[in-house]
Amino acid sequence: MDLTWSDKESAFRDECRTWLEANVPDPALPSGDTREGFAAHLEWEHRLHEARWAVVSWPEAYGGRDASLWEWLIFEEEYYRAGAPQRVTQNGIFLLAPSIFEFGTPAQQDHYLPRMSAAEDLWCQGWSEPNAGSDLAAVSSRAVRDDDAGGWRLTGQKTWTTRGAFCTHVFGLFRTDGEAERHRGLTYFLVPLDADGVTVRGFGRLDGDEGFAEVFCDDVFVPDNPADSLDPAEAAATMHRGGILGEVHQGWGVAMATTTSERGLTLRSPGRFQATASRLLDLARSCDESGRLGEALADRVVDAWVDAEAYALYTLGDVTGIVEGRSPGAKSSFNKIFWSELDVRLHEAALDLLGPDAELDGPWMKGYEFALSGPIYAGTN
Amino acid sequence: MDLTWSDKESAFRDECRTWLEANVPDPALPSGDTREGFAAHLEWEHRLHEARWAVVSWPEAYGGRDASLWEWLIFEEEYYRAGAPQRVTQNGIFLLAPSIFEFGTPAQQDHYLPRMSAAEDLWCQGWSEPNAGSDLAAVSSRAVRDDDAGGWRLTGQKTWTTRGAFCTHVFGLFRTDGEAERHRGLTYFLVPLDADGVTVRGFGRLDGDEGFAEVFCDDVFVPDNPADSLDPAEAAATMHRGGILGEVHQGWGVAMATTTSERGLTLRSPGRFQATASRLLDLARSCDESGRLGEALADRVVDAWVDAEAYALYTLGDVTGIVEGRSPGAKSSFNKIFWSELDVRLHEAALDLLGPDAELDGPWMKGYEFALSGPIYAGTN
Amino acid sequence: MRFELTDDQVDFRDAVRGLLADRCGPEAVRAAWDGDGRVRPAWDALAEMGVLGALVPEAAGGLGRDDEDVIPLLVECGRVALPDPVGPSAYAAATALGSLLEVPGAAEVAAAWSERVAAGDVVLPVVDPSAPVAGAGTAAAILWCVPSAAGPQVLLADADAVELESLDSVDGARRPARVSVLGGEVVAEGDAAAGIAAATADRLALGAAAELVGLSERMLELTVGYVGERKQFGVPVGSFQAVKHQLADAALAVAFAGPLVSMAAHSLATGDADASRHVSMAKLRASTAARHAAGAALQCHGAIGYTVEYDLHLFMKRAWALSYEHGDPDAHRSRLRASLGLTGSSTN
Amino acid sequence: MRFELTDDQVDFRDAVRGLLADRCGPEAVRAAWDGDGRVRPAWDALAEMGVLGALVPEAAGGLGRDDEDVIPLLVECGRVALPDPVGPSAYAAATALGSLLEVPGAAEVAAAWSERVAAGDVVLPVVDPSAPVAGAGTAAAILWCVPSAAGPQVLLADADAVELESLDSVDGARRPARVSVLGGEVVAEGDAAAGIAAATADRLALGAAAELVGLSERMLELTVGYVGERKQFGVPVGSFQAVKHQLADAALAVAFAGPLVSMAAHSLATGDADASRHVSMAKLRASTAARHAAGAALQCHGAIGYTVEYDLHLFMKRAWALSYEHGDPDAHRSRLRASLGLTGSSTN
Repeated sequence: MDLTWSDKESAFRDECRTWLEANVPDPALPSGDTREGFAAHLEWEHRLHEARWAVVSWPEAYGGRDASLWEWLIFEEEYYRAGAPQRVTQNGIFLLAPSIFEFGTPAQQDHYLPRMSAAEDLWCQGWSEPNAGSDLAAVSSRAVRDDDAGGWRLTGQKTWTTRGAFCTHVFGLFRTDGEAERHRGLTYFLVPLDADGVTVRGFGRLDGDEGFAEVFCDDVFVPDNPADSLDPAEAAATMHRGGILGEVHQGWGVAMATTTSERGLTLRSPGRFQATASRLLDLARSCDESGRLGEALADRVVDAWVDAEAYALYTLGDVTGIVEGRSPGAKSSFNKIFWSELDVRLHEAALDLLGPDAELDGPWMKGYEFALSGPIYAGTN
Repeated sequence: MDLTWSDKESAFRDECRTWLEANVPDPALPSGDTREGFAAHLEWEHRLHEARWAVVSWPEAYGGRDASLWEWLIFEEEYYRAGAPQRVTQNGIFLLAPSIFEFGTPAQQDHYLPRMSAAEDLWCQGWSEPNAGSDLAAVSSRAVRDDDAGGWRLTGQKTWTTRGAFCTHVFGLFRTDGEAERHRGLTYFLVPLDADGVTVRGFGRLDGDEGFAEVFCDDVFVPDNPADSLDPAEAAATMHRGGILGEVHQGWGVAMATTTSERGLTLRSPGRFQATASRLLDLARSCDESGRLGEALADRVVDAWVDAEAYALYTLGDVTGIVEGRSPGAKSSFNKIFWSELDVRLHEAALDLLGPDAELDGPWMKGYEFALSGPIYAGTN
Repeated sequence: MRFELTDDQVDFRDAVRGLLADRCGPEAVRAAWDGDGRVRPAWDALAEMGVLGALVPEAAGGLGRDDEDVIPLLVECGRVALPDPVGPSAYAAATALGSLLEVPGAAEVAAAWSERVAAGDVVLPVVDPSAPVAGAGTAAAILWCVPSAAGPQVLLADADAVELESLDSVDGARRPARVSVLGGEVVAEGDAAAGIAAATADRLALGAAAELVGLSERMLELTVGYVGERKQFGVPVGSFQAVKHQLADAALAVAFAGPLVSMAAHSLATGDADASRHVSMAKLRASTAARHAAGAALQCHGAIGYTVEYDLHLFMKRAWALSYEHGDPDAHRSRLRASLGLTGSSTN
Repeated sequence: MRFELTDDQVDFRDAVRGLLADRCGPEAVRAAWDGDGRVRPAWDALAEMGVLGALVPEAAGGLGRDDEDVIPLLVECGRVALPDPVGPSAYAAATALGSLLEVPGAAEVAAAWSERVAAGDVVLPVVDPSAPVAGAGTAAAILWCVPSAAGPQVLLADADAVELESLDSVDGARRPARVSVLGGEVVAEGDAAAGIAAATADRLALGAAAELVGLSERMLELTVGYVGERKQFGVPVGSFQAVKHQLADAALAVAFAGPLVSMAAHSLATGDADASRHVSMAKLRASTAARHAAGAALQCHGAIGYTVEYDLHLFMKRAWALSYEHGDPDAHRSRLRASLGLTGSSTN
C-alpha cells in the first residue's frame, strides 16, 4: 500500500488549486438549473475550458490534459473543496462522452468531443419516456427509415431530461425495429434540439428550479453518419444535423455502456462528498460551540463523516484496480448505491443540526432535495 | 375515548395479581425448552390450571373463566409484569385451540380442549417441512386412505416443531389428494406422538436449547372422526388415536385461520413487551447511575420504550374494534411485524447497554436469540 | 375501556373531511404558494362550521370541545395539506385563551380574542422566539409565551406591535417569519404564565403531530394509487416486492404513530399528569413516521415524485417542515429521556 | 498512490487461507466448543508458518512484518471463525512486546516472550480490566496494560500470577473470563507504558475489526449459497427481490468497511498521527457491518439459520461477541466525536 502522491501528481494538485483559488466565482453562482443561472454557469464552463480544466482526463486534442485517473481524482477533490460551481455540462461529459470514445467513429469523435469540452454543444440525456421511467428497454419513441433522404425520421417523447430546456443537443434511444422485442431494435441517436420538429418544454423540479424538460420529436430528420470518404467540411455539416452512435439496432449495448458509466466511478468522485462532510463538520462544530449539539446528533454527524471517508477509500481501491487493469466487476454498482445514500445522510444530518431552521430554503435544504434525486435517477437503488 | 377499567375488570386484575404474587416461582424456572425445564414448566401449567388461570378467556367448562378480551389483556399484562414463566402450552392454546373452537366437532371440543387446558395433552405444531419452510402450501407429507381400517395412513417429515421433543401431540397438514395443486387436497390432522410409526428427534436451537424437533411419520394410522352416534367412551377412545380437524381436503382453510391467529392479536399481548421495556429502563437507569449511559444510547432506549407503548395502545384500538364487532382486516398482520421487530430492538438496546458483557450468556442475550426468531417463525416479515 | 373516537367525534371529523375535500384540493394548496399562504374558502368554511371556535368555551361563543374532539380534525387538515393555522390558532391559542379566561384581569381580553379566533382571526402562539413561525404575516395577534427577565409571562400583542423578519421555506405555502414583539399586553405572569406556556408548547407539538399523521396517510395513499397504475417491465410497479416492502414499512410506522397521537389528546383533555410525556411520544413518532412515509413515497414514485407538477411534493415538503417544527425528534427524545429519568450524561 | 495489497501480502494471505481451509472447517470450530475453545492443528500450523511470529522482529526470531501484512491474515481467521487468539496474542501482544524491546530494562524479558509468542504460547493483553477476556484460560501470560494508582504501567504476569473468573459466552468457543493480576513484572512505566497501552488498545480493536470483516464475508457467502439452492414457492429463495435487497444492503456495508480496516492498518504501520481515529472508524464500521450481515443472513435463511446444527450460528455468534469487544460502536463513535472536536455535550 502506498498512499503518497508522486511529484508530478502533487504539482498537478498545486496548479489546480492555485487556478481554482484565483478563479472560482465568489459569491457562488445562482443555480445552474434556472435560466439566468445557466448562463452564468456557461461562462464558467468557457473559462474552465480556456484554462484546460474542463475535461482533464481527455486527450489534449479534445481540450483535455491527458490526465491520469489519479490526477482526475485530485482535480475533482480540489474542485469540490474550492466550492466551484456545479458542472452544467456534466451529462454530456460523463454520460455521453464515454460512449463516443468507445463507439463513435473517428469523425464523430473529432467533431463532437471538442465542441462538448468547449461547451459549444450542450447535451442532455433522453433516457426516460413517460411510460418507460427508468426501464430503458420499454422505449416507445421510434425512428422510421427514410431511404430517399438517407437517414431516419424520429417521433416520440422523452422526459426528465435534466436542464433540457437550456441545452442544444439530446442523446437517446429510439426504436428502429418495431418487431424486435424490448432490448432489441433500438438505436442510439444524437439529435440537435434546433432540428425541425423538436419541441422542448421545461418544467419544475422538486427544488423549484426549471431543471427538467420534456423533449417532443415530431418527424425529426437525422441523417446517416457521413461516409469516411466524405469531404471533412461536408461531413461536419452532416454531423451538425445529428447522427447515430454505434450500429443501427445496437443502441441497447451502447446505452448500457453509458449507463455503467453513470452508475460507476466517473459520475461521482469522492471529493464532492468529502467536501460536503467537511461543511457538515463545520456546521456541527458551530452548533457545538453554541451549546446546541447533543451527543446523539453528533453521532449521526460522525457516522455520515465516516461514510464519506469510507467512500473515498473505496474509490482509491477501485481506481487502483482500474489503473492496474482489473475490472470492478459486479461491484461497480456498489459505488452508486453507496454515494447516493451517503449524500442523503449527510444532508439529513445537517438539517437535523439546523432543527427548526431546517425548512428554510438554504443551501442544505437545496442540497437535500438534490441528494434525494440520487437514488432515483440512473435507476432506483 | 374511555381509558378507565370497570370495577369488575379492576377486581379481576387484583385477583390475578394477588395470585401471581403468591405463586410465581422464585427463582425463575430453567428454560422450558430443555428437558428438565420442561418438567418444571409442566408443574407450573398444572398449578395455573388448578387455579383456573390457564385459559382465562375459554368457557368455564373447558377450564377457563369466560373472561372478556379486556380481561384477557389484563391477565397477560399482570402475567408478564409478575415475571411468570413462559407458557410451554402456548402452541396448543394459541395456535390450535382457535381452530378447534371454529372447526372442531362438539365431540372434539369436549375431548381435546379440557385436556389441553389441563396440560394433559401437549401440542406442538407441524407446519414446516424440510423442503417447504414457511410455504405451507408446499407440504409434501401425505395421508393415504385406508378404508378397511376407517382412517388414514400418514407418511412424511415435519420439522422446526418447537418443543416437539417434549410434547404429546402434533397438529399439521398432510396431502390427502396427490393430484390437487398446492393449496388444495390438504387435510388438517391431529396426531398423538405415541402412535405407532411416529419418531421424534429433538435438535438444537440457536440459544443452545433442544427446543426444536423433527417429527417423522411412517405409515401412522389416524382414525376417522367418530360418528355422532358413537358411544361417548368409544368416541373418546377413537379421538385418543387422533383425528381430522375440519373437512377432508379442506385443511388449507383451517390452517389459514390458525395462521391468522398466530399473526394476529392472540399470540403476543402487549404485556410481554411492556414488561421487557420496563426491565430495559431499569437496566438503563442503573447504567446511568454508574455513569455509563451516553445520550445516544439513552435515545435508543427511549425509542424502544416508546414503541412498546405504541404497541400497547395500538392493541387497545384493535381490541376495541374486535369487541365492537369490527374486523381488524388487512392490518392484522401489522401487529405481528411490529411486535417482532420491537422485541429485537428492545433486546438490542439492552445488549448495547451491557457493552463488553453483552456476549455473556445472560437473560438479555437469551432473550435476544429468542426475539430473533420472531421475524422468522409464522412467516418472515 | 374504549380506545376509539365516539360516534359524535367521528361525525364531526367526517363533516370536516367533506368540507376540506371540497375546498382544499391540491390546486388550492398550489394557489396558496402563489398567494398569501392561505386557503380562504376552507378557512372561512371552518369558521362557519364552528371548527375554529371548537375549543372556545360556549360562554365565549365557541363549541366548548376538547383536545380529543379537535385532534382528529387536525389529522384531516394534514391529509389535504391545508396551510392555514388551524392547529396553532384554533387549537393551541384558543385553548390558551380559554385558560386566560380564568386568570384575574385577563378574562375580558381573553374573551374578546376567543371570539375573534372563533370568527376566523388568527392568533399565533410563540413559545420559542428563535424558531420561525409559519404564517406569521396573516396573524391578527401573537400570543407571546416567552419568559421575560423577570420571570414567566404571557403577552398578547396586536399585529402592529409585532416585528416580522420574513423567511423562505421549502414549503411555499408556509411563509415563516422570525417574530419579535415590541409591546403588547401582559395577560399572565408567574405560575399561571408558566403553565400556559408549557401547555401551549404541548398543543403546538401535538397539533403538528396530528397534521403529520394526516400528511403521512395521504402520501401513502397517493403512492399506493400511483404504483398500482404505473407499469414498468410490463407489470404494475406496485407488484415489485421491494416497492411493497418499502410501502408496508412506512405504513407500519404511520399506523403505530396514530394511537400515540390519540393518547396524547386524551391525556391533555383529561389533565393526565403524564400528558407532556405523551405529547413528546406522539410528536416523536409522528415526525419519524412522516419522514419515513415521505421517503418511501418519493422512492416508489421515481422521477415523477421529484417534480413540482405532481402533487406529492406539496405533502412531502409540509411533512419535512412540520417534522422539525415544535420540537424535532431529537428535542422530543431529550424531553422523554428526562421524563423517564435518564440523564445520558456519560460520553464514554 | 496504490490502495491495495502487495503481491507479497497477497501470497502470504493466500497461504494462510489455504492452511485455515484445511485445518479450521466448521467441524473444528464445533469441536472447540466442546474442548478448550482452541483449534490446535490450525494454531500449530500458523506457528510453523511463522504467522504467530509475523510481528516479532527478525532479531527475536520472527518475520519482522507490520500491521499491513498481518491484518489480511486476521480477516482470514475471521472467515473460518478460528477461535484461537491470533489477533490478541500474535498481533497486539507481539507488537507491544516489540515496543518493549526498546524499553530499558524490559528488553530481555520482552525478547524471551516474543520468542514464546512466535512459537505458539499465548500472551493476552488486558487494557480494560472490567471487560471479559476471551480465551484467558489458555494464556501463558497476561500483558496488563492498566494504569496503577501511581500512573501508567505495563505488567507482564505469568499465568500463575493471574486470577480468572470464568464466564459463559453465547459463543461456546470463546471461553471468556474476567482477569485480575496478583503480581507480575513491571516492564514499562510513564509515557512508554501509556504509549504501549494506547497502541495495544488500538491493535486489539483493529484485530477484531479485521476478524469481523472476514466473518461478515463468510456469512454472506453462506447465505448467497443457501438462497441460491433453497426453493420456496417453486423458485430459488434468492430470486425474491426482498431477499436480494437485504443481501445487497449487507454486502454494501461490508464492502465499505474493508477499506477502513486496510487504511487503519496502513496508518498504524506508518505511524500516522491519525491512526487511532482510523482504528475507531474501522472498528465502528466493521462492527455495524457484521451485525448487518448477521441480521440479513439470519432473515434470509429462515428457520434453519436458527438451529445449532447448521453452521451459520458459529459465525454469527462470534460476530456478535466481537462487535462488542474492544470498543462497541458507541464507544468508538465517542472516540471519533472527540477526535473530530465535537463535544456533543448539550442535552437539549
